[in-house]
Amino acid sequence: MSAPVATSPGTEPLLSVEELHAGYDAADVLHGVSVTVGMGEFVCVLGANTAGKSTLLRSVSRLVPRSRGRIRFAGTDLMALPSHAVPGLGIAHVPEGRHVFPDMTVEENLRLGAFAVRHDPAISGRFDGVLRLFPRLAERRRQRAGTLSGGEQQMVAVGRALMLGPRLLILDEPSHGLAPIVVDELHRAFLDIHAGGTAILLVEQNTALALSVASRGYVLESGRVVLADTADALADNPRVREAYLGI
Amino acid sequence: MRPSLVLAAVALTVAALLPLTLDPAGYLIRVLTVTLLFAAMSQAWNIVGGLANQMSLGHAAFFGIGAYTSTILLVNYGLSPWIGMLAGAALGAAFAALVSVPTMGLRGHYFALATLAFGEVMRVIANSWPSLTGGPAGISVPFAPDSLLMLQFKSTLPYYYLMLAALVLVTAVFVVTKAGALGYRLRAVKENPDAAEVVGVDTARVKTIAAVMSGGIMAALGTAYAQFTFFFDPETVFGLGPISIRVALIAILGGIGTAAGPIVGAFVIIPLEELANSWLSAGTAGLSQLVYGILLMLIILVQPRGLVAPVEALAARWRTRRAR
Amino acid sequence: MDKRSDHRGPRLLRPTRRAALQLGGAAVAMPFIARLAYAQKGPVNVGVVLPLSGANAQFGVNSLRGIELAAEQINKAGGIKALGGAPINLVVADSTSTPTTAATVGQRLITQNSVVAILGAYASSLSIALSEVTERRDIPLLTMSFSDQITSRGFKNIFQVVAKASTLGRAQLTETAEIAKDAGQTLQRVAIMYEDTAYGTSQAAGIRETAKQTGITIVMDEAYPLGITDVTPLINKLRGADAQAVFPASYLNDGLQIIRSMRQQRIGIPVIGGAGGYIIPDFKQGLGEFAEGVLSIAPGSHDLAPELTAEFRQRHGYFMTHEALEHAVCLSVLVQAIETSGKADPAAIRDTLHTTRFDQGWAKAMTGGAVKFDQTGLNTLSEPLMVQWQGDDLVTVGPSKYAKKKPIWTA
Amino acid sequence: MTDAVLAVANLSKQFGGLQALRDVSFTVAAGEILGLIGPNGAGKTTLFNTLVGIHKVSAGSIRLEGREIAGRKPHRIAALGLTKTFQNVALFMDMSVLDNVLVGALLRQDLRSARVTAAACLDRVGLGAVLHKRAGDLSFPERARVELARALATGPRVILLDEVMAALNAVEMDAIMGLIRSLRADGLTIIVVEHHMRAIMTLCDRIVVLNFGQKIAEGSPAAIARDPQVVRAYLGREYQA
Amino acid sequence: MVVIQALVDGILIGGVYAVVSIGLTLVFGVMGIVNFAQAEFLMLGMFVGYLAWAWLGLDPLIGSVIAFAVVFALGCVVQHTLIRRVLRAPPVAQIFLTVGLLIVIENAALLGFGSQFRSVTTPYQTSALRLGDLFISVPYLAAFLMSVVSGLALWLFMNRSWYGRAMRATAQDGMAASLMGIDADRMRRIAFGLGVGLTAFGGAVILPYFTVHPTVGAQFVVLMFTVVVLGGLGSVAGAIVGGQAVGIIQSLSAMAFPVQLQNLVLFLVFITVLALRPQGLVGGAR
Repeated sequence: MSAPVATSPGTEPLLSVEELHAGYDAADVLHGVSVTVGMGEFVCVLGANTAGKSTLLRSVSRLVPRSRGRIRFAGTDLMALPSHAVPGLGIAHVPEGRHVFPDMTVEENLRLGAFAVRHDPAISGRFDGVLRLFPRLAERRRQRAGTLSGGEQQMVAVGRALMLGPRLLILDEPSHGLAPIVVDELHRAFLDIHAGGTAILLVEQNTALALSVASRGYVLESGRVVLADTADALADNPRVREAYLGI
Repeated sequence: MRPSLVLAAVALTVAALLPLTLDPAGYLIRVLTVTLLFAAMSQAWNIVGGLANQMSLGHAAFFGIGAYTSTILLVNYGLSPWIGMLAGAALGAAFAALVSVPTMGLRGHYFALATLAFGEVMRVIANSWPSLTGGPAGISVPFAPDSLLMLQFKSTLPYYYLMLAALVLVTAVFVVTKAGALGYRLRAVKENPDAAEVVGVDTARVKTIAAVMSGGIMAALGTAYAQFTFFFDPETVFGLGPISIRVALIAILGGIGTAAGPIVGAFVIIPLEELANSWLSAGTAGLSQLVYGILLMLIILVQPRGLVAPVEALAARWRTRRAR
Repeated sequence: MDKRSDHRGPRLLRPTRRAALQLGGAAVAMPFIARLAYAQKGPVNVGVVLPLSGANAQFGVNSLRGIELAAEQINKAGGIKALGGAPINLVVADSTSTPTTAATVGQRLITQNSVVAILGAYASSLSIALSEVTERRDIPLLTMSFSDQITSRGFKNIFQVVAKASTLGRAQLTETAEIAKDAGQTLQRVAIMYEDTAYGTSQAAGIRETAKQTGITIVMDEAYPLGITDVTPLINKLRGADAQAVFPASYLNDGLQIIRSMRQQRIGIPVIGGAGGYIIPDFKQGLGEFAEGVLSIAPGSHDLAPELTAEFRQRHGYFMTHEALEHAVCLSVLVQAIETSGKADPAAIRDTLHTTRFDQGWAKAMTGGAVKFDQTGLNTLSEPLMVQWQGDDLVTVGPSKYAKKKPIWTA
Repeated sequence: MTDAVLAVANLSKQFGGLQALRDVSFTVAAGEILGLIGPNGAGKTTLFNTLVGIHKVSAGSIRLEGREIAGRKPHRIAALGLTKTFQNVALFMDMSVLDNVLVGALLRQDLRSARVTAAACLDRVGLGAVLHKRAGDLSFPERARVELARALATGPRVILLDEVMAALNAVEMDAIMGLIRSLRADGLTIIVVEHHMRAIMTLCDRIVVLNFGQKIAEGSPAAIARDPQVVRAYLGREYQA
Repeated sequence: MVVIQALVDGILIGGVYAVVSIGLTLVFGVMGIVNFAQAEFLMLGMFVGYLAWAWLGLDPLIGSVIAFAVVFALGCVVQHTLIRRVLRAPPVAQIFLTVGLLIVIENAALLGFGSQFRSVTTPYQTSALRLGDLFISVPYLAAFLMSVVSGLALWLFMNRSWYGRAMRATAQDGMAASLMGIDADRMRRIAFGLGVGLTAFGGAVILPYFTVHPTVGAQFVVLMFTVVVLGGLGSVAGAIVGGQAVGIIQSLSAMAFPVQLQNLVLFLVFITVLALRPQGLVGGAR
């Protein structure tokens, strides 16, 4: 199922994960997962709660203590890097559960997103862009992020990631636990971001929603990729419909 | 027969016979006696620190209460220290119950700091109440001829057996508690207090019971200590460094929550202190303590779960294998 | 300031560096040598238990220096003549600053090193705990701790070479009244402040009792916790107390803070310290010119016997502190007792100590030029001295028979 | 409903300024399986925690078999017959599987008989073979079963199951659902919180829907699936199909 | 008048308590470690300040900068070689590693510097400003002003610099911080260095009125914990409030109670705050 590694840089995918085994304590969570995200592509990963979706994303960001296999991003071997070196390459990761810095203001949160590129003069322009994308954050610029509602916190988390000016945006369960109307707003924003040329790797519990925005998807079960196809094909796949869409 | 029981029987036999080969008033037996005492104190701490997972840094409070109660009763009313020991244990247990009230809801570092403050409060009180405690000048147990009733001997040998008996007793209390219903409940509270409550464990009650047991025993040991050293001052029995931190440290280095931990810890720490002191203290001031401190850090870095942890792990593996 | 730093800082560090170099050899080998030597029936082992680490380390180190000086002198002069020139061998143990350790190391010296007597342990609580062991093992303990408890328990094996704390406290007040009277002032209102240690409280008790007897009013009587970090509340109280003189009993840090804060608030009344931190070289070093005129009671003073104490100053660069002096006296008296009894046997030594008047060696540096113990073990000849910082030195100014200079009363 | 085992009336819960539950009322009949659904953050777990006494009730009443239990501590409520399992599996990780369940059984029994009960409960949930394993070493599906066994061991009348099927595949889920039904057959009253719609729809007799701390609907699975408000708030447009 | 004097004294000394305690709370805030050896770094700072005075003739207020730098570097090393290894260990192991560190530093100082009490002499240490009946001790005032300056500098660093914000981020959510490209290990190193360095700075600043010796740390350790608990463990702003509270409580309580009981009063406040408001007086604000 794994795509052959392209030799010419023009055809190499932006992110390629090959034969990844990863885990935390004794047992592996992932057993040889291969996933690719092309330049500017919108890819989603589906699966049950403990299928290993987050572990896959966290492996890319080097947050998983044990992993073997290959992860390459735009020609760089990620396996050799510590987690704090990853954002500098242009990978922004919005973790599950938002993880905003609760005692900092919205503005401080957003600005910290640019830490890895802190000398980049484009930062202030990006800041304005984030506020345009999420006007609600402009109103709450000086408010402590910990006091925001869940949806607003998710906007902070996404906005913070955008401050990096990423080539790849990793989104882990962004609509988890949010009111539908907020979810809609977020997903519109994701489409905007994607339209701007940023590749997105999305993990989403809400399968229907994920398939409606992504162009391609993978289905993970018990740490293995069991399906990989276009979003439309997956939405029509009886197995997906039965297990994940509940239809 | 379980191997741990065999081991305990062998250790006890050795401990009972060992003094016969030693000078009954000598140095070695004194070191062993102090070691046994600290093992017992640590074991008492272990009931709260190990079973309930409440890191008390204020156990000196109970220890001092026991030492002062019996000695004050002896000095002022001529009461036998045995009676004083009971009175001290009762007071220590009552104080433990009192301390439990404000510290009940605290966890981890917060509990440690609150108990630390309680220990210091007792030290300040003992220091500032000379009419009762003799104040900072300390208090002496009146000199008396050898007498079991007055718990006073010229030789160290009887104290050795006293402390050995105390250690066996406290360890038995610990083992029985741990294996009993209370032990299961305490372990449950330690692992997850909310889950324990929801399946019917009265967490406040079991924690208080553990604290009261531990405090009462600690106070009784305070009396034993007073009768052994004959003189103490507030800093000696209520001290943060000499008592509170030391008993916790012994249990932690040995292995917190295990019956063997405090004993192993005491038999490592106290002789280590003595060796460092006797080899190095004559030369340069501070060297012996420096070496001691470095060794402490090394043990913690190499074996943060205590010296008996590797043995425990082996035993656990063996048990699982047999269970299959 | 430059001159001071050249003079003080580096020199204070020097002995320590030397000590650190010895660490490899002497420290490790000492117990071993001690045991070996005993087997040859040569040297007489004398135990020394002192707080060499912890809060009282400085005083323990000074005490050890005094003992070492006396031991060297004795050995250089041919050892103990009654034992065919047997040298003194010091077996030193660190009591740290905890009583339990003092007792345990005492036990060790007795059984492992067969010491004939023990010297120490500076702080009263350490000495008392240690004496519980020496008493039960019938080993003489010579101490310069001045707590009343030392000799009030009916022990047979303890010897206190200095006056008791209550005597010191009494003298602190009566001597001061004396000095004030000579300067034409009647002492009526005094202030006491003391750290809440055995030493501070017993000293204060002595002053308090004497004040009651002599009709002097105590207008402020305040204990403060050991290790106080801010003395201003005390000085604020003193300011409102309208005292003619203040009697602080404290170690160095609080003492310096008290004097400095008094100077800041321009409280100019005489300060009469209660030994402790007021009579060590660091007091002068810390206060400079502001030490001038500060009085203190002292159990002994180096200037009573300059011919004996000069060597200490030469060796260490500061005058022989009283604890160093008195510990040297302890050793010297012990050796004289061995000489008199003719054997290095603890019981014989004890009996000799109880019955003999010692007026040789370092005993001459004590008041009365000798040491004589009564049946409780108290040196009956020891009288408290009044000392005062004058110029760069601490000089004895009272009682008049011992005074080297006239006291200055600056009220 | 006269035979209500559990009756919740006007229950509110506030955390500081946050209104986590507002005026929630519902009843559960004896032997019923009630489903509780709603988006994350709707207050389902808060409701469970408030019912069993982990959170203090801000206002309202909770009656268990006619007895007011609001304001009581969790262990008292457990003793009266109401307990729950935990969403993220709150086992006593360092204890053996048997000992985990034993703690629950100790509520009503001495150590000796508790051990027997614990083993029986573990048998019941199909874990009779791993009694001596460390709970922390179990797989997620196994852990959920231990949670269930531990709750059963307390001898409850009403049991609240918080996402016990979260980590399960279809086969495992069917097994657990079978187990839940058999418990109901034994007379237990059960409330389940579950995200998995298929499970909820087939398992439950009735469903209560929460959103933003408020009850927005209540009724049979079929009725709930059609309820426009529920569809808008929770199920999303896809379920309209 | 007496009350005002006590209040002024309390505020001045409170500033000093705050600056010596900020480090403790900073280390806890960033790493969740209660550093029992914190007061030993105060002692080291005092020694560095003392040596700078004795050897170089520097006033301790200037020497305090050297004290900060030296102890900062030492702190980074300690963090890297020791503390880092117990970050994931049980709290008991963390506490007792720092207890071991306390013993080692204290006795290393005893070996290295000797047991003498040392103090500096400065021209201003016995002077005071006089405003009517009010005395303002110059060394206290100087220490207070230095504390305010260092507090401001810390505030600016934490709130206005990339590194400061990154450190706060690490404290609040280490995982999210590394997703921002922040090297959490490095931030912890800097935080520990900064924490002990500030304490050392505070130590040097009080030299004009305090004496240094190897066990001086013991005089401050319980005090520092009280300050930090009153302010809320981990809260830098809280340490400032806590320092002021302790200074004022000490100063005012001396008017109603014997000075001897001042620690008793503090401990009772300490226990009450822990039991009723474990998050400290300042609450959730960090």
